[in-house]
Amino acid sequence: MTDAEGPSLSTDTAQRIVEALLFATPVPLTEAEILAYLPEPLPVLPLLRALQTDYAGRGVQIEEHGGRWAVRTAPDLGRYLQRLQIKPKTLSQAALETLAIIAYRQPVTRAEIEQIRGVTVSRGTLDLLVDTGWVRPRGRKAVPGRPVTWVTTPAFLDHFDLQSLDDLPRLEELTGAGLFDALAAGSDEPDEKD
Amino acid sequence: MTDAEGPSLSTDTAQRIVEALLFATPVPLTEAEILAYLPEPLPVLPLLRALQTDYAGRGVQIEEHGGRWAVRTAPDLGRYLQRLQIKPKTLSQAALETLAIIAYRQPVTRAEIEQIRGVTVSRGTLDLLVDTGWVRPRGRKAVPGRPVTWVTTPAFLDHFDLQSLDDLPRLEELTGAGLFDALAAGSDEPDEKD
Amino acid sequence: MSDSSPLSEPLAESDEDALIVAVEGFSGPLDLLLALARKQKVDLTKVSILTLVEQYLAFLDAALARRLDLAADYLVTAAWLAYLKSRLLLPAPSEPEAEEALALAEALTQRLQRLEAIRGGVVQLQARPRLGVERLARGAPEGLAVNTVDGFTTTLPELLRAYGASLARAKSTKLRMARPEVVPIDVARDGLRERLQAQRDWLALEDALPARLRSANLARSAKASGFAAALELARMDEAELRQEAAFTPLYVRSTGRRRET
Repeated sequence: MTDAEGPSLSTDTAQRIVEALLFATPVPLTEAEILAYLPEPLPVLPLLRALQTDYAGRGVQIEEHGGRWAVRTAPDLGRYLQRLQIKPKTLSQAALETLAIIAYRQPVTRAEIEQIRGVTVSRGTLDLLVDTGWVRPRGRKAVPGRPVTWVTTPAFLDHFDLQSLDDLPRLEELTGAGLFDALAAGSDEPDEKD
Repeated sequence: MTDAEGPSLSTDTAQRIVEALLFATPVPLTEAEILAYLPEPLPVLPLLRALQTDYAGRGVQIEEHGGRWAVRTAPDLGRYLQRLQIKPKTLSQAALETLAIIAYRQPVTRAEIEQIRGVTVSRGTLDLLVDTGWVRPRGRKAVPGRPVTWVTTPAFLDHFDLQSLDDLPRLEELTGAGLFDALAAGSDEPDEKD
Repeated sequence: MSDSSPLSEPLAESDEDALIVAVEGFSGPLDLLLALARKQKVDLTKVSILTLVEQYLAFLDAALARRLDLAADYLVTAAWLAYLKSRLLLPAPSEPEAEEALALAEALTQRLQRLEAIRGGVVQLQARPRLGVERLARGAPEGLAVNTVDGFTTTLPELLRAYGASLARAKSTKLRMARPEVVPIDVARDGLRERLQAQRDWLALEDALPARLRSANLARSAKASGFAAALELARMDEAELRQEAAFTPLYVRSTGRRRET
């Protein structure tokens, strides 16, 4: 190029140029294309091979595909180049209540949940609970219409650090804990329950 | 991450991950950002410093600009890579002077820039500099009118290969006379434009 | 002007602001003054302000003669410089005024130095190994992905509280609204008859009902039913009603007659 450099390009400089070139190129380059960047003709392949050896085992490597050369991150590191970001989300009151009813009354149909909550349970609420991985449908109830019944999953127990469903505090245990202030004493389990 | 890997990440693997991250990222990364990609917390700075040493004298190098890290081709190779160069958007003298004033005097208000240049700074000039990503508004000055002040960004440091603002080329004319301090007080140009 | 006039070597600048009328490529009076000062080929601190002022004024005269459209800035500066020149030339009437003139000249020199310094900074910055020119970034970065996943969180107490809330609501839905107590008209009529028989004189309607019908929660209903009952008894000629004026108490008295219903 324009430079009034000594008559001969050192192999070291040539190698550095090729390294920088492979790094900066937006598309993989052929040997001929690489040669065109060198200020004087030099065998390109040995330079590429030497670089390839240099980078072996590093976080990036020199790759050749169909006669074109490029720098690429090492394939085994691919999983580290994506960061998992957990966006904490809280459940709505409706979802929490539905989850609680499923936990205590399982297996339970949607109609039964609605009867307890006194309001309609939207399809979306159940879908959301399925998304959390804490709730799943299981079988159908042998009543007219054969409605789907809902149960909790092992992930539910896991999240709440419960060994089994029996570990869920019973209502009698809760009334004293201030959690059930709204509940008058006695008759906590109303109606249905087949 | 979810990986069932051994209890501890080897330094070698950590180094490879950091290397791959720096090659794969389209924008310079802070240490905290790099840390977020590591499967377990490790001191990042020593890894970066080690990489920097590894790459010293090669065709690409590890650079730090304003606390952000990136891989860049070695500056002396620029002349060989001309065909890959991005034609820089040529800034007008007005824009360059404004940029220099912001760089040397930050945080600086538009009125202060105008005082130094002796002409109105058009809205367009600042917009253009913001477009380059080198300049951004930061807060307001506690003077009447509460004008916005302008500062340079890490991208500015990266563009001009400065590690920090302390690396700005020294201006002999400025160092001796305490010129800027002296004139900041002497409100010779009270003309506030819009 | 001489052939070394700054007019012959315009400084390239095109400020985007349309309000600034570029004078032969100068971005403003200070820019022009700096170019003129450089003509003196001395250190800016040693620039002859008088010479500079002369040159500036001569430049403007030439520009005006050529009918260049001068921005107001140039003329304002010209006026200021003419004033400065007069202060520098004429013997100052007092010491402070002489000092003021020198201070003004000094300030001008410093402004020129400052602009020159910044321009030096521009040159030095441009000489740095710039990104995208001397230093290149990765041409095809793989990119880093951020995979956002929704992680739902809740706690056992929250779950239990929700259960409690839903059960509590289930209970409350079974509440029955109590039917409001009223005094039926026939009860009021019988009560009224009873009182009027016992007491043959005028009675305020409020007092004419039996005490048991005058309890607080029945008062409104008793008043309404009592009034209706009194009207009914009057219609049947069993009682007569009297009122002094509108909104005053209503009095009721038995006529002594009794009609069997």
